[in-house]
Amino acid sequence: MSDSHAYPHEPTGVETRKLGMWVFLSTEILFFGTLITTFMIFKGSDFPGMKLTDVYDIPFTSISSFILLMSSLTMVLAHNALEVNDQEKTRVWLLATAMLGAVFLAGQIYEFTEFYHKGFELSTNIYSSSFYVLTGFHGLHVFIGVVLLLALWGIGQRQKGLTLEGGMNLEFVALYWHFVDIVWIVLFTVVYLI
Amino acid sequence: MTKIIEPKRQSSIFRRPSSETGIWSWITTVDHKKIGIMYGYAAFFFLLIGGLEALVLRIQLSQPDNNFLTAAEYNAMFTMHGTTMIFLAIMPISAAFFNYLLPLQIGARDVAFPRLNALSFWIFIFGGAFLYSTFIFGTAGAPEGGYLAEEVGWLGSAPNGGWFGYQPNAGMKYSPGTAMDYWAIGLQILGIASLISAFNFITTIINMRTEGMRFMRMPVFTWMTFAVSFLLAFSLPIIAIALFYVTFDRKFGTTFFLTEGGGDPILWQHLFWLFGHPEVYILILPAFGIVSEVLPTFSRKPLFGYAAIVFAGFGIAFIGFGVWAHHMFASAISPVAQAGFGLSTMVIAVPTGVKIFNWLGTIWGGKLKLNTPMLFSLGFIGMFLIGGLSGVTHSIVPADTQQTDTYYVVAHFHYVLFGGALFGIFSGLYYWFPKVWGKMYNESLGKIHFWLMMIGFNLTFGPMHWLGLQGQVRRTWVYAEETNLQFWNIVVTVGAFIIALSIIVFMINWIFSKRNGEKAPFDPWDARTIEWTIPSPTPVWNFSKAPIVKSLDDFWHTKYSEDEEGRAVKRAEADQILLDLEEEGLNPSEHIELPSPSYFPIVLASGLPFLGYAVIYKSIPLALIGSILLLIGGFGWGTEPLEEEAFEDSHE
Amino acid sequence: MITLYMVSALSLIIVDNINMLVKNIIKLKNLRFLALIFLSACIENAPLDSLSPEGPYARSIDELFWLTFWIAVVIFVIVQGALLLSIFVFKEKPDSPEPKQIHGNTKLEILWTIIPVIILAVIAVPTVRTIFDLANEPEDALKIEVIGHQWWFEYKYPDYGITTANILVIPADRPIRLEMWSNDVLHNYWVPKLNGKRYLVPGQTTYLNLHADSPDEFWAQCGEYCGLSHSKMRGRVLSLSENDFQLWVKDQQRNAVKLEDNSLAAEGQQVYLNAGCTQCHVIDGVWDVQGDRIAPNLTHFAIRNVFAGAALYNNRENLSKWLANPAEIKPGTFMPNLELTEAEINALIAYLGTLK
Amino acid sequence: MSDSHIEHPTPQKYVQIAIVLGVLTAIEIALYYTEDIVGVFTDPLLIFLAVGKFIIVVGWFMHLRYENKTINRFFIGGMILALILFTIVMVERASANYF
Ligand code: HEA
Ligand code: HEA
Ligand code: HEC
Ligand code: CUA
Ligand SMILES: [Cu+2]
Repeated sequence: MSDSHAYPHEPTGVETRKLGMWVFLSTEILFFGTLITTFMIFKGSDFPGMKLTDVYDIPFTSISSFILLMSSLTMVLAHNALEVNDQEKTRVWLLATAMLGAVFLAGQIYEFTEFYHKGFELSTNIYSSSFYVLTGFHGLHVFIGVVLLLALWGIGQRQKGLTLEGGMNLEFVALYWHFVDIVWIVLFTVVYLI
Repeated sequence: MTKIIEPKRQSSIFRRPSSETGIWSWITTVDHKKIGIMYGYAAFFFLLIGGLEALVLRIQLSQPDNNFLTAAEYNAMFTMHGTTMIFLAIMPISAAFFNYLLPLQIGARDVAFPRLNALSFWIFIFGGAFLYSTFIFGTAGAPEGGYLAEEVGWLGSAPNGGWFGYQPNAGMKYSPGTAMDYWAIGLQILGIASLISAFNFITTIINMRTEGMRFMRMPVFTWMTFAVSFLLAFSLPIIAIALFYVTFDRKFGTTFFLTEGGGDPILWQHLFWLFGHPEVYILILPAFGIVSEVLPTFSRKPLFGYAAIVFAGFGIAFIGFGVWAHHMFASAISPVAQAGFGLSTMVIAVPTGVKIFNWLGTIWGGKLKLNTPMLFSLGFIGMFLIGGLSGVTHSIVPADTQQTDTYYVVAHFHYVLFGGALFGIFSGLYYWFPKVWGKMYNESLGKIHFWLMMIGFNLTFGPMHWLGLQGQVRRTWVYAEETNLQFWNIVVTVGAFIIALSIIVFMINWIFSKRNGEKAPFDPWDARTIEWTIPSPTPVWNFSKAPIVKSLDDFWHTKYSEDEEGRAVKRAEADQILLDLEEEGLNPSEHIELPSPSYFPIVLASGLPFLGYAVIYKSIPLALIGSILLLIGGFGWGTEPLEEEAFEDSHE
Repeated sequence: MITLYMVSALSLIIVDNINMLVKNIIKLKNLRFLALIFLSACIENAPLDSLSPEGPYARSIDELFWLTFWIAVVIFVIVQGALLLSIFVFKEKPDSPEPKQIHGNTKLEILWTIIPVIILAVIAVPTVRTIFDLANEPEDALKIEVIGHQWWFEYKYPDYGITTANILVIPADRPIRLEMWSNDVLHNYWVPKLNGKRYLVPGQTTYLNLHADSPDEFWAQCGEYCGLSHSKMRGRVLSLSENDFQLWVKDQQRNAVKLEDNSLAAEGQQVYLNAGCTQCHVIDGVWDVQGDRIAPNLTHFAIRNVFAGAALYNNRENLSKWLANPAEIKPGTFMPNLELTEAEINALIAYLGTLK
Repeated sequence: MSDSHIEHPTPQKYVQIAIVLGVLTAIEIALYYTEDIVGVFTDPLLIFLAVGKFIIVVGWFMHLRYENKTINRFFIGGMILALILFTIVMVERASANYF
């Protein structure tokens, strides 16, 4: 934190915030790991009642998965643009990322309501509970990500523009966003396809 | 050339707090030392509460078929006792040590993220308060369809599912009311606090070390902080999710752990102990660190096998992740799993043994100064040894099926938790007392404390081994007269009161010495690590200029060289060096800025209990209040200018 | 100071282990009768003692325990001895020289890593073997189902069509295979003198083997915390000679007879039928129902010497207390206070006494 | 700040990577619909593909490939730890009633 002091810091040469973010993401693995484990255990059980496959709409989910995947591209492009200090492009790509994220979220909300109307409610049975909690937890992450992206975009609109240093910087948010994306890569396979 | 220690102030949307003394300076502080001290006091307060709960338990158990407490009250008391001791006493006391000492030991001015540090402290406070508010707001009762002869009363309206809240007993059907919700959400909040500080300490250790402070030159206490932070970072997420499930089960009708809907109660055991076992090493490793600092200092010898001790610490942390099911030997797991976990549990004895032997190697051939911190450290070795060995008898699976859920286990874990963790903590409290307060504690009172505690402790927990083997099952509100357990139970109860007495002695010593103790020199113990190179009490700015570390035990080597036999010889210039250090420490020559205090950590943290209540009472307004507090906190935090950038613009 | 330390450590060892030590020394010499004389206070009167096995399963555990215990004692004596010795020898004295600055010793390091590994390997072998021995299903074992309820154990004998509660009756000197599950929360079945514990889990079956050497009565206790009256969830195991066991089986298979006379007991039967007891309880032959009920089967209540999860002895006084207000005795219990009058209670007791 | 001395891929490169990711996703979905033909290999293949995508995003988009080794160790360590622990839990739960 004391970047500007004569005081020594960062013996590893990694920016402290970025390091903190990576540490955070490493623990996120355990968060999602626990959720996925639970989901898999229950998915493999043979409890009577409505199954996941009764409600799934794979084409729909495939499209929204693809959208989230592409938001990772726009994110990395924003990062790239900022590295060459192209503020204009950075903002465009940031906004694009946020929008793609929002579309994904909208898709998830739609999917949830659809399932709900088919009688697949949170407390219907163990399949529905573990499904909603797992994908909902991921959705929450996406939501936070969208808010962060929009905030960044807002800061970018201000005079000084964005930098790659200090505070809540773009790299910080980008890491988070990509992480949310890779989690979905796993979830899409584990939850829907297998 | 004057000292300028000023928190920077500049315009922002909210006015920055500026008090430097008084209550506001504490509430808004981001100084790791103040935070450490607050952690310490809060945790000690909870230790007393947890201890009082234990005394109440002991009174109930001093006679067979006693009716001092009702069943509901008894169950609430042992649950709160265990939960308090582990989550609100020992863990935060360790956090107090980490906070205060970590930056000092690695030569930093503060932790990596000072405001986050304040945040985790306040979350801890609000989490603790939230959990304890169950005594006022919580409700508990008989399981659905069951009957009670009398009202539950306030004492019984606390969580009552045991500190590991086994499902489905802790579910809504068998533990109706809100008490267990307070438990699940309270632990959730406390977990957030610990998780945040874990990130903070990991980054601090990796990235805030002063020049020359290579990894293999770090004090062992710092190493153990590092290991503990890893354990926290990787184990807390698991319990967080598991507690989510519990809350969902209890509040929103899901059935993760309930067989009715296809759930699995044993899964909860896995998830809990996946966290719970690393947790016990979270509790003991700080004490290992403290002991590894105290022994060399008072033996006037370097730590024997520094590298071995460090690697053993990480070995314990790592293997500690792979043994969780030893808490489930009698549970519904297969013999294959029993054998596997039995073996992995035994393996833990090896790195722990390495530590013990190296400590013995440290004192062997030394010149032992048996003052209070040293006594506690030596007592620690002796008592932890007993606890560790009974732990190994647990790992013999068939034998454990006799021991599990009896007082034999209670004896084991109090020997490691009290005889281990708490003895280590007391050792540290005495050892660093002069550094924190600039006063010396009273040695005679300290020794009285030690001996009283040693005797009381063994009277309390020693006979429990025997009681357990004789069939006293844990968590029993009453035991039958025919089981013939009364004699040793009375001894245990007496022992517990002796412990209470010893703690009173400790408190008297603390209060008295802090006020009237002798003034402490800045290196009262002729110590080895760099936190002793700064004045006592530690100045706000820690180091007046960044120390440069040239070796392990750097401070010692500035003071001493070795003669041809390898014996320590004081350097001629040692006294002068000390004088210079003191002079420079008190009157820094360089311009120093410190992170500015902030309101937002406490504001942000205060939102969490509201969200907790909102879930319990399914109340939208409370949720709104909570979210608004979070938003204000977060927004203010985000827009509060970052010290250094803003500072550069405005000052230089 | 040192002496104090040593005294306290010593007294600790003594306090901790005296009973075990003495007992074991005696055991080593195989002088069990001596043990009975000297330590009768400890052994005879502790019905849940896990150190006096009365069957092969418990005995194999016991042997394993003592093996590790002695190894632990040796380690304890060596390490604690080294600790006390070094305190004693190296305590600061006015003339102590400055110590040599020794940083470590790789050979020692290796040594004290290897030795514990070897010790543990020695313990590991019998441990693993015993784990599997205990888990194996014994041949021609008698199968009994154990069902945990808050707060009593129910037993079913599928081979004989018997349902009973609180007292598990088994033939002596014959392996028993318990198949266990729970009806509500986790419980933990423990008969210390016959075997270790095993959980009863809702939705999953667990197994436990028992084997009693000779006819005797043993105590059982629920180990796992299972709610308000966990501590009163106790039990008994009665091992009978093969002959007695067969008699008991015959007896249990008999239904109760409906009383048609004018006795107090018959009055009690009327109370039983009308006060609501039948909602939960079954007395075969008097009020037959299909399927399970949530409360203990009372058909042969009178020959059980304990009731209500073995928390109470089966006598007049206890029964009237129980019937007057069950929750007073077992907080949280599912048996309601049915507001019975004294007369009704007396009649019920008389009736229950006929259920032989 | 610190890693700027290492060459990062160009935008073109990123787009190419994204195309690869898209194709892999398409294969995944195709596999889902051809489960009858591919048979027992479907699930392992799906997992394999997901892992591949995972590595690509972490390695390139998150620049883990170019990161300091402390970070690498931390993240990968967490990953491996989680995998081991959760595999044990799953196997144990799946087999509890059989062994
Ligand atoms: C500070 C906390 C702490 C520590 C450090 C330990 C350390 C150990 N624990 Fe303990 N344990 C608890 C806290 C702790 N435990 C708690 C709180 C519970 C109960 C939870 C609950 O149910 O509420 C528990 C319960 C518990 C159980 C479950 C009991 C049951 O419920 O049935 C087991 C089973 O294996 C166990 C084993 C061990 C082992 C093998 C160690 C080892 O790490 C010990 C290693 C140390 C030594 C062995 C001594 C030194 C070594 C030598 C001198 C070398 C030579 C030795 C040999 C060759 C043997 N512990
Ligand atoms: C670090 C943790 C820790 C510590 C320090 C202690 C300390 C003590 N514990 Fe501990 N205990 C646990 C952790 C701990 N315990 C856990 C995890 C459980 C399991 C819970 C469960 O089953 O869920 C447990 C369970 C447990 C039981 C078993 C309950 C049961 O199963 O039914 C018992 C019974 O005797 C007991 C007793 C004691 C006693 C007498 C102390 C004493 O050492 C306490 C000494 C402290 C004091 C006596 C405080 C001093 C107070 C004063 C001096 C009063 C002054 C006050 C003011 C001025 C305000 N504890
Ligand atoms: C709502 C259910 C319910 C009703 C009605 C009920 N009981 Fe019970 N009864 C129980 C349960 C449950 C237990 C076991 C309690 C325990 O041991 O924890 C029990 C235990 C008993 C026992 C002890 C049995 C044993 O072997 O341990 C007796 C005797 C008994 N009840 C008699 C009666 C009589 C007589 C009535 C009617 C006047 C009655 N019960 C009505 C639920 C009921
Ligand atoms: Cu059943 Cu305790
Ligand atoms: Cu453990």
